[in-house]
Amino acid sequence: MAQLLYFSWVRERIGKSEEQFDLPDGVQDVAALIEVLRERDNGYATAFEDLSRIRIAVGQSHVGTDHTISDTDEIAFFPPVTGG
Amino acid sequence: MAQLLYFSWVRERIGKSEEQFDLPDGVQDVAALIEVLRERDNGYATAFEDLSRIRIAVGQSHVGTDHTISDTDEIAFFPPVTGG
Amino acid sequence: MASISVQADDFDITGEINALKADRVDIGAIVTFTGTVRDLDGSLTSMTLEHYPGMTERELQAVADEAEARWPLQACRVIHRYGTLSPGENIVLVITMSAHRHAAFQAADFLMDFLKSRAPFWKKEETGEGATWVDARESDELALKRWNS
Amino acid sequence: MASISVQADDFDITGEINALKADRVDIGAIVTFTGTVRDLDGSLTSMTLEHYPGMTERELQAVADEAEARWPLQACRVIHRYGTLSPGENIVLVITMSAHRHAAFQAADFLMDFLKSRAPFWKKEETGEGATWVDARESDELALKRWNS
Repeated sequence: MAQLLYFSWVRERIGKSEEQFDLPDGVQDVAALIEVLRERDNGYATAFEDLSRIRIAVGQSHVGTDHTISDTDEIAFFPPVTGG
Repeated sequence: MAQLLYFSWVRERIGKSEEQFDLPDGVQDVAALIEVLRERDNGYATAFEDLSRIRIAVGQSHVGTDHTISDTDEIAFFPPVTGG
Repeated sequence: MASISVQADDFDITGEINALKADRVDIGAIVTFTGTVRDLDGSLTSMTLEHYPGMTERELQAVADEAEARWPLQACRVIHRYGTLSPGENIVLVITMSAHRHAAFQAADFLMDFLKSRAPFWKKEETGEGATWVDARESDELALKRWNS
Repeated sequence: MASISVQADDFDITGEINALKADRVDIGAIVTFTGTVRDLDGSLTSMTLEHYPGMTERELQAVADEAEARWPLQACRVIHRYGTLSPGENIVLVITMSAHRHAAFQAADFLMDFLKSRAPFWKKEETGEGATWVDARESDELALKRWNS
Protein backbone atom coordinates (compact mmCIF):
# COMPACT_ATOMS: atom_id res chain seq x y z
CA MET A 1 0.00 0.00 0.00
CA ALA A 2 1.25 3.46 -0.86
CA GLN A 3 0.92 6.14 1.80
CA LEU A 4 -0.73 9.27 0.37
CA LEU A 5 -0.40 12.62 2.16
CA TYR A 6 -2.24 15.87 1.46
CA PHE A 7 -1.41 19.36 2.71
CA SER A 8 -2.94 22.84 2.75
CA TRP A 9 -5.92 23.31 0.43
CA VAL A 10 -5.28 19.97 -1.24
CA ARG A 11 -5.96 18.39 2.16
CA GLU A 12 -9.03 20.56 2.70
CA ARG A 13 -10.53 19.76 -0.72
CA ILE A 14 -9.94 16.02 -0.37
CA GLY A 15 -11.15 16.11 3.23
CA LYS A 16 -8.34 14.08 4.79
CA SER A 17 -4.66 14.48 5.53
CA GLU A 18 -3.55 10.95 4.70
CA GLU A 19 -4.66 7.54 3.52
CA GLN A 20 -3.36 4.14 2.50
CA PHE A 21 -3.91 3.47 -1.17
CA ASP A 22 -3.47 0.32 -3.20
CA LEU A 23 -1.93 1.39 -6.50
CA PRO A 24 -4.03 -0.16 -9.29
CA ASP A 25 -2.26 -2.24 -11.92
CA GLY A 26 -0.79 -0.04 -14.60
CA VAL A 27 -0.33 2.98 -12.33
CA GLN A 28 3.42 3.44 -12.52
CA ASP A 29 3.94 7.16 -12.23
CA VAL A 30 2.50 10.14 -10.38
CA ALA A 31 0.55 11.37 -13.39
CA ALA A 32 -1.32 8.05 -13.66
CA LEU A 33 -2.05 8.09 -9.91
CA ILE A 34 -3.53 11.59 -10.18
CA GLU A 35 -5.82 10.41 -13.00
CA VAL A 36 -7.10 7.57 -10.80
CA LEU A 37 -7.60 9.83 -7.77
CA ARG A 38 -9.49 12.42 -9.82
CA GLU A 39 -12.14 9.82 -10.61
CA ARG A 40 -12.80 8.98 -6.96
CA ASP A 41 -15.05 11.91 -6.02
CA ASN A 42 -15.62 15.60 -6.45
CA GLY A 43 -13.17 16.51 -3.64
CA TYR A 44 -10.27 14.83 -5.40
CA ALA A 45 -11.40 16.24 -8.75
CA THR A 46 -11.39 19.77 -7.33
CA ALA A 47 -8.05 19.28 -5.58
CA PHE A 48 -6.42 18.15 -8.82
CA GLU A 49 -8.33 20.34 -11.29
CA ASP A 50 -5.30 22.55 -12.06
CA LEU A 51 -2.07 20.57 -12.04
CA SER A 52 -0.01 23.72 -12.48
CA ARG A 53 -0.89 24.46 -8.84
CA ILE A 54 0.05 21.00 -7.55
CA ARG A 55 3.48 19.99 -6.24
CA ILE A 56 4.52 16.43 -5.49
CA ALA A 57 6.96 14.73 -3.16
CA VAL A 58 7.83 11.03 -3.24
CA GLY A 59 9.88 9.70 -0.35
CA GLN A 60 9.91 13.29 1.01
CA SER A 61 11.74 14.66 -2.05
CA HIS A 62 10.32 17.03 -4.66
CA VAL A 63 9.53 15.21 -7.91
CA GLY A 64 7.67 15.83 -11.17
CA THR A 65 4.49 14.08 -12.39
CA ASP A 66 6.60 11.69 -14.47
CA HIS A 67 8.23 10.24 -11.35
CA THR A 68 7.92 6.45 -11.07
CA ILE A 69 6.05 5.19 -8.00
CA SER A 70 5.58 1.87 -6.27
CA ASP A 71 3.25 0.42 -3.66
CA THR A 72 5.65 1.15 -0.78
CA ASP A 73 6.09 4.87 -1.47
CA GLU A 74 5.10 7.85 0.63
CA ILE A 75 3.51 10.19 -1.93
CA ALA A 76 2.53 13.74 -0.95
CA PHE A 77 0.45 16.32 -2.83
CA PHE A 78 0.41 20.00 -1.94
CA PRO A 79 0.27 23.54 -3.36
CA PRO A 80 3.45 25.52 -4.09
CA VAL A 81 5.11 26.15 -0.71
CA THR A 82 4.79 29.52 1.05
CA GLY A 83 7.04 29.30 4.11
CA GLY A 84 9.97 31.48 5.03
CA MET B 1 44.22 79.24 12.89
CA ALA B 2 43.41 75.94 11.24
CA GLN B 3 42.84 72.94 13.50
CA LEU B 4 44.94 69.97 12.36
CA LEU B 5 44.05 66.43 13.52
CA TYR B 6 46.08 63.25 13.09
CA PHE B 7 44.93 59.65 13.55
CA SER B 8 46.41 56.14 13.67
CA TRP B 9 50.03 55.88 12.49
CA VAL B 10 49.94 59.43 11.10
CA ARG B 11 49.37 60.57 14.69
CA GLU B 12 52.11 58.27 15.99
CA ARG B 13 54.69 59.44 13.42
CA ILE B 14 53.95 63.12 13.99
CA GLY B 15 53.83 62.57 17.74
CA LYS B 16 50.64 64.46 18.49
CA SER B 17 46.93 64.07 17.86
CA GLU B 18 46.11 67.71 17.14
CA GLU B 19 47.52 71.20 16.85
CA GLN B 20 46.57 74.73 15.87
CA PHE B 21 48.35 75.82 12.70
CA ASP B 22 48.59 79.23 11.06
CA LEU B 23 48.29 78.60 7.32
CA PRO B 24 51.21 80.43 5.62
CA ASP B 25 50.41 82.86 2.79
CA GLY B 26 49.98 81.02 -0.45
CA VAL B 27 48.81 77.75 1.13
CA GLN B 28 45.36 77.43 -0.39
CA ASP B 29 44.83 73.71 -0.73
CA VAL B 30 45.60 70.48 1.12
CA ALA B 31 48.50 69.58 -1.17
CA ALA B 32 50.28 72.86 -0.37
CA LEU B 33 49.68 72.35 3.37
CA ILE B 34 51.22 68.88 3.20
CA GLU B 35 54.34 70.34 1.48
CA VAL B 36 54.73 72.85 4.31
CA LEU B 37 54.20 70.23 7.05
CA ARG B 38 56.73 67.86 5.48
CA GLU B 39 59.44 70.49 5.96
CA ARG B 40 58.80 70.85 9.69
CA ASP B 41 60.62 67.77 10.96
CA ASN B 42 61.36 64.14 10.32
CA GLY B 43 58.12 62.94 11.99
CA TYR B 44 55.96 64.91 9.56
CA ALA B 45 58.22 63.88 6.66
CA THR B 46 57.77 60.21 7.55
CA ALA B 47 54.02 60.57 8.09
CA PHE B 48 53.59 62.14 4.66
CA GLU B 49 56.26 60.21 2.75
CA ASP B 50 53.73 58.19 0.71
CA LEU B 51 50.64 60.24 -0.13
CA SER B 52 48.91 57.20 -1.65
CA ARG B 53 48.51 56.02 1.96
CA ILE B 54 47.13 59.32 3.28
CA ARG B 55 43.44 60.23 3.45
CA ILE B 56 42.14 63.72 4.23
CA ALA B 57 39.00 65.18 5.77
CA VAL B 58 38.16 68.88 5.84
CA GLY B 59 35.21 69.88 7.99
CA GLN B 60 34.79 66.16 8.82
CA SER B 61 34.14 65.23 5.18
CA HIS B 62 36.40 63.15 2.95
CA VAL B 63 38.24 65.35 0.39
CA GLY B 64 41.11 65.09 -2.07
CA THR B 65 44.49 66.88 -1.91
CA ASP B 66 43.18 69.56 -4.28
CA HIS B 67 40.54 70.65 -1.75
CA THR B 68 40.69 74.38 -0.94
CA ILE B 69 41.36 75.18 2.73
CA SER B 70 41.17 78.29 4.90
CA ASP B 71 42.41 79.36 8.30
CA THR B 72 39.21 78.33 10.08
CA ASP B 73 39.08 74.75 8.85
CA GLU B 74 39.34 71.50 10.78
CA ILE B 75 41.75 69.44 8.66
CA ALA B 76 42.40 65.76 9.47
CA PHE B 77 45.05 63.38 8.10
CA PHE B 78 44.84 59.63 8.50
CA PRO B 79 45.52 56.28 6.79
CA PRO B 80 42.81 54.48 4.79
CA VAL B 81 40.13 53.49 7.27
CA THR B 82 39.88 49.93 8.61
CA GLY B 83 36.71 49.83 10.71
CA GLY B 84 33.67 47.63 10.30
CA MET C 1 27.69 20.80 10.13
CA ALA C 2 24.68 22.99 9.57
CA SER C 3 22.09 22.82 12.31
CA ILE C 4 18.34 23.06 11.69
CA SER C 5 15.22 23.12 13.87
CA VAL C 6 11.52 22.95 13.10
CA GLN C 7 9.67 24.13 16.18
CA ALA C 8 6.52 25.75 17.51
CA ASP C 9 8.42 27.92 20.01
CA ASP C 10 9.90 31.33 19.38
CA PHE C 11 13.67 31.81 19.14
CA ASP C 12 16.11 34.34 20.60
CA ILE C 13 18.61 35.65 18.06
CA THR C 14 21.34 36.67 20.52
CA GLY C 15 21.00 33.32 22.30
CA GLU C 16 21.21 31.37 19.03
CA ILE C 17 24.29 33.33 17.92
CA ASN C 18 26.02 32.78 21.25
CA ALA C 19 25.31 29.05 21.18
CA LEU C 20 26.67 28.73 17.62
CA LYS C 21 29.70 30.94 18.10
CA ALA C 22 30.64 29.73 21.59
CA ASP C 23 34.31 30.63 22.18
CA ARG C 24 35.35 30.64 18.51
CA VAL C 25 37.54 33.55 17.45
CA ASP C 26 37.95 32.61 13.77
CA ILE C 27 34.60 34.16 12.81
CA GLY C 28 34.59 37.72 11.54
CA ALA C 29 31.11 38.07 10.06
CA ILE C 30 27.69 36.99 11.32
CA VAL C 31 24.56 37.54 9.23
CA THR C 32 21.06 36.81 10.44
CA PHE C 33 17.78 36.92 8.58
CA THR C 34 14.52 36.94 10.51
CA GLY C 35 11.18 36.64 8.76
CA THR C 36 8.17 37.97 10.68
CA VAL C 37 4.39 37.82 10.27
CA ARG C 38 3.41 40.89 8.28
CA ASP C 39 0.04 42.61 8.39
CA LEU C 40 0.15 45.39 5.83
CA ASP C 41 -3.48 46.52 6.02
CA GLY C 42 -4.34 45.82 9.66
CA SER C 43 -6.81 43.03 8.84
CA LEU C 44 -4.78 40.00 9.94
CA THR C 45 -5.91 38.20 13.10
CA SER C 46 -3.35 35.39 12.94
CA MET C 47 -1.33 33.24 10.57
CA THR C 48 -1.11 29.46 10.76
CA LEU C 49 1.85 27.59 9.29
CA GLU C 50 1.18 24.01 8.26
CA HIS C 51 4.16 21.84 7.38
CA TYR C 52 5.15 18.35 6.30
CA PRO C 53 6.96 16.78 9.26
CA GLY C 54 9.93 14.75 8.12
CA MET C 55 10.24 16.32 4.70
CA THR C 56 10.59 19.77 6.27
CA GLU C 57 13.65 18.71 8.25
CA ARG C 58 15.15 17.00 5.19
CA GLU C 59 14.69 20.06 2.99
CA LEU C 60 16.05 22.50 5.58
CA GLN C 61 19.07 20.28 6.19
CA ALA C 62 19.66 19.89 2.44
CA VAL C 63 19.56 23.62 1.74
CA ALA C 64 21.79 24.38 4.74
CA ASP C 65 24.30 21.72 3.65
CA GLU C 66 24.23 23.19 0.14
CA ALA C 67 25.02 26.65 1.55
CA GLU C 68 27.97 25.19 3.46
CA ALA C 69 29.20 23.53 0.27
CA ARG C 70 28.98 26.76 -1.75
CA TRP C 71 30.51 29.23 0.71
CA PRO C 72 33.26 29.03 3.34
CA LEU C 73 30.98 29.09 6.38
CA GLN C 74 32.06 28.38 9.92
CA ALA C 75 28.50 27.90 11.10
CA CYS C 76 25.04 27.79 9.62
CA ARG C 77 21.70 27.51 11.43
CA VAL C 78 18.10 27.50 10.24
CA ILE C 79 15.06 27.62 12.53
CA HIS C 80 11.53 27.56 11.11
CA ARG C 81 8.41 27.77 13.26
CA TYR C 82 5.03 26.18 12.63
CA GLY C 83 1.63 26.61 14.24
CA THR C 84 -0.46 29.72 14.82
CA LEU C 85 1.37 33.04 15.05
CA SER C 86 0.25 36.63 15.63
CA PRO C 87 1.17 39.67 13.48
CA GLY C 88 4.74 40.75 14.20
CA GLU C 89 5.86 37.34 15.51
CA ASN C 90 8.98 35.59 14.25
CA ILE C 91 8.57 32.88 11.60
CA VAL C 92 12.05 31.93 10.42
CA LEU C 93 15.67 32.56 11.41
CA VAL C 94 18.76 31.98 9.31
CA ILE C 95 22.24 32.52 10.75
CA THR C 96 25.47 32.31 8.75
CA MET C 97 28.97 32.82 10.14
CA SER C 98 32.13 33.20 8.09
CA ALA C 99 35.55 34.79 8.15
CA HIS C 100 34.35 37.00 5.27
CA ARG C 101 31.29 39.21 5.16
CA HIS C 102 30.31 38.64 1.53
CA ALA C 103 30.21 34.87 2.05
CA ALA C 104 27.98 35.31 5.10
CA PHE C 105 25.63 37.69 3.24
CA GLN C 106 25.38 35.57 0.12
CA ALA C 107 24.82 32.32 2.00
CA ALA C 108 21.99 33.82 4.08
CA ASP C 109 20.37 35.32 0.97
CA PHE C 110 20.67 31.96 -0.84
CA LEU C 111 19.23 30.06 2.15
CA MET C 112 16.15 32.27 2.23
CA ASP C 113 15.57 31.99 -1.53
CA PHE C 114 15.78 28.20 -1.43
CA LEU C 115 13.76 27.88 1.73
CA LYS C 116 10.97 29.99 0.21
CA SER C 117 10.66 27.68 -2.79
CA ARG C 118 11.51 24.27 -1.34
CA ALA C 119 10.68 23.93 2.35
CA PRO C 120 7.20 22.37 2.68
CA PHE C 121 5.36 25.05 4.66
CA TRP C 122 2.00 26.62 3.83
CA LYS C 123 0.68 29.82 5.30
CA LYS C 124 -2.98 30.40 6.05
CA GLU C 125 -4.05 33.92 6.97
CA GLU C 126 -7.01 34.44 9.27
CA THR C 127 -8.89 37.75 9.11
CA GLY C 128 -12.33 38.88 10.29
CA GLU C 129 -13.60 37.80 6.86
CA GLY C 130 -12.36 34.21 7.14
CA ALA C 131 -9.25 32.20 6.36
CA THR C 132 -7.24 32.17 3.12
CA TRP C 133 -4.24 30.16 1.99
CA VAL C 134 -1.43 32.47 0.90
CA ASP C 135 -0.54 32.09 -2.77
CA ALA C 136 3.05 31.39 -3.78
CA ARG C 137 4.71 34.31 -5.50
CA GLU C 138 6.34 34.04 -8.88
CA SER C 139 9.06 36.38 -7.66
CA ASP C 140 10.17 33.67 -5.24
CA GLU C 141 10.61 31.21 -8.10
CA LEU C 142 12.53 33.82 -10.09
CA ALA C 143 14.78 34.56 -7.11
CA LEU C 144 16.10 31.00 -7.29
CA LYS C 145 17.50 31.50 -10.76
CA ARG C 146 20.09 33.93 -9.38
CA TRP C 147 21.93 30.99 -7.82
CA ASN C 148 22.12 28.68 -10.83
CA SER C 149 25.09 30.23 -12.60
CA MET D 1 15.04 57.94 10.32
CA ALA D 2 18.13 55.79 10.54
CA SER D 3 19.62 55.56 14.01
CA ILE D 4 23.36 55.33 14.67
CA SER D 5 25.53 54.91 17.78
CA VAL D 6 29.28 55.11 18.34
CA GLN D 7 29.97 53.50 21.69
CA ALA D 8 32.51 51.64 23.82
CA ASP D 9 29.90 49.25 25.21
CA ASP D 10 28.81 45.95 23.70
CA PHE D 11 25.36 45.61 22.13
CA ASP D 12 22.63 42.97 22.31
CA ILE D 13 21.17 42.03 18.93
CA THR D 14 17.80 40.78 20.16
CA GLY D 15 17.42 43.87 22.34
CA GLU D 16 18.30 46.22 19.48
CA ILE D 17 15.84 44.48 17.14
CA ASN D 18 13.05 44.65 19.72
CA ALA D 19 13.67 48.34 20.35
CA LEU D 20 13.60 49.13 16.61
CA LYS D 21 10.64 46.93 15.75
CA ALA D 22 8.53 47.74 18.82
CA ASP D 23 4.90 46.84 17.98
CA ARG D 24 5.20 47.29 14.23
CA VAL D 25 3.56 44.61 12.11
CA ASP D 26 4.43 46.01 8.68
CA ILE D 27 7.95 44.53 8.74
CA GLY D 28 8.47 41.15 7.12
CA ALA D 29 12.25 40.91 6.88
CA ILE D 30 15.00 41.75 9.36
CA VAL D 31 18.67 41.40 8.43
CA THR D 32 21.54 41.88 10.86
CA PHE D 33 25.25 41.94 10.24
CA THR D 34 27.65 41.60 13.16
CA GLY D 35 31.38 42.06 12.71
CA THR D 36 33.57 40.42 15.36
CA VAL D 37 37.25 40.53 16.30
CA ARG D 38 38.94 37.71 14.40
CA ASP D 39 42.10 35.92 15.44
CA LEU D 40 42.95 33.48 12.67
CA ASP D 41 46.30 32.25 13.96
CA GLY D 42 45.84 32.46 17.74
CA SER D 43 48.37 35.28 18.18
CA LEU D 44 46.01 38.18 18.87
CA THR D 45 45.94 39.56 22.41
CA SER D 46 43.55 42.43 21.75
CA MET D 47 42.43 44.91 19.13
CA THR D 48 42.06 48.63 19.68
CA LEU D 49 39.76 50.75 17.55
CA GLU D 50 40.68 54.41 17.25
CA HIS D 51 38.13 56.74 15.68
CA TYR D 52 37.52 60.38 14.76
CA PRO D 53 34.76 61.59 17.09
CA GLY D 54 32.32 63.82 15.27
CA MET D 55 33.24 62.71 11.78
CA THR D 56 32.44 59.09 12.70
CA GLU D 57 28.86 59.96 13.63
CA ARG D 58 28.47 62.07 10.47
CA GLU D 59 29.71 59.31 8.19
CA LEU D 60 27.60 56.60 9.84
CA GLN D 61 24.50 58.79 9.64
CA ALA D 62 25.24 59.65 6.00
CA VAL D 63 25.64 56.04 4.93
CA ALA D 64 22.53 54.96 6.87
CA ASP D 65 20.50 57.80 5.32
CA GLU D 66 21.78 56.77 1.88
CA ALA D 67 20.64 53.17 2.49
CA GLU D 68 17.19 54.45 3.44
CA ALA D 69 17.09 56.54 0.26
CA ARG D 70 18.05 53.58 -1.96
CA TRP D 71 15.83 50.84 -0.48
CA PRO D 72 12.33 50.78 1.03
CA LEU D 73 13.43 50.29 4.63
CA GLN D 74 11.18 50.57 7.65
CA ALA D 75 14.11 50.82 10.02
CA CYS D 76 17.87 51.03 9.86
CA ARG D 77 20.37 51.00 12.72
CA VAL D 78 24.18 51.09 12.85
CA ILE D 79 26.25 50.61 16.02
CA HIS D 80 30.04 50.78 15.91
CA ARG D 81 32.23 50.22 18.96
CA TYR D 82 35.60 51.81 19.73
CA GLY D 83 38.26 51.11 22.35
CA THR D 84 40.07 47.89 23.21
CA LEU D 85 38.34 44.60 22.38
CA SER D 86 39.26 40.93 22.86
CA PRO D 87 39.20 38.22 20.17
CA GLY D 88 35.62 37.14 19.47
CA GLU D 89 34.07 40.38 20.73
CA ASN D 90 31.51 42.35 18.71
CA ILE D 91 32.76 45.37 16.71
CA VAL D 92 29.89 46.53 14.54
CA LEU D 93 26.16 45.87 14.15
CA VAL D 94 23.97 46.78 11.20
CA ILE D 95 20.21 46.12 11.28
CA THR D 96 17.87 46.67 8.33
CA MET D 97 14.12 46.08 8.35
CA SER D 98 11.87 46.02 5.31
CA ALA D 99 8.66 44.51 4.00
CA HIS D 100 10.84 42.66 1.45
CA ARG D 101 13.79 40.41 2.13
CA HIS D 102 15.94 41.41 -0.84
CA ALA D 103 15.77 45.09 0.15
CA ALA D 104 16.83 44.21 3.69
CA PHE D 105 19.73 42.02 2.48
CA GLN D 106 21.00 44.53 -0.07
CA ALA D 107 20.79 47.50 2.27
CA ALA D 108 22.76 45.68 5.00
CA ASP D 109 25.39 44.54 2.48
CA PHE D 110 25.67 48.11 1.11
CA LEU D 111 25.95 49.59 4.62
CA MET D 112 28.87 47.33 5.47
CA ASP D 113 30.70 48.05 2.21
CA PHE D 114 30.37 51.81 2.70
CA LEU D 115 31.18 51.70 6.37
CA LYS D 116 34.37 49.72 5.66
CA SER D 117 35.65 52.37 3.26
CA ARG D 118 34.29 55.59 4.74
CA ALA D 119 33.79 55.45 8.50
CA PRO D 120 36.92 56.86 10.20
CA PHE D 121 38.00 53.93 12.35
CA TRP D 122 41.48 52.40 12.53
CA LYS D 123 42.27 48.99 13.96
CA LYS D 124 45.47 48.24 15.85
CA GLU D 125 46.24 44.60 16.63
CA GLU D 126 48.23 43.73 19.72
CA THR D 127 50.12 40.42 19.82
CA GLY D 128 52.95 39.07 21.96
CA GLU D 129 55.31 40.55 19.32
CA GLY D 130 53.97 44.12 19.61
CA ALA D 131 51.26 46.26 18.06
CA THR D 132 50.51 46.75 14.36
CA TRP D 133 48.05 48.96 12.52
CA VAL D 134 45.83 46.88 10.25
CA ASP D 135 46.25 47.72 6.57
CA ALA D 136 43.22 48.65 4.50
CA ARG D 137 42.31 45.99 1.95
CA GLU D 138 41.95 46.73 -1.71
CA SER D 139 39.00 44.32 -1.81
CA ASP D 140 37.07 46.74 0.40
CA GLU D 141 37.60 49.55 -2.10
CA LEU D 142 36.54 47.28 -4.95
CA ALA D 143 33.41 46.20 -3.05
CA LEU D 144 32.17 49.80 -3.21
CA LYS D 145 32.04 49.78 -6.98
CA ARG D 146 29.20 47.24 -6.90
CA TRP D 147 26.87 50.00 -5.72
CA ASN D 148 27.67 52.68 -8.29
CA SER D 149 25.57 51.42 -11.18
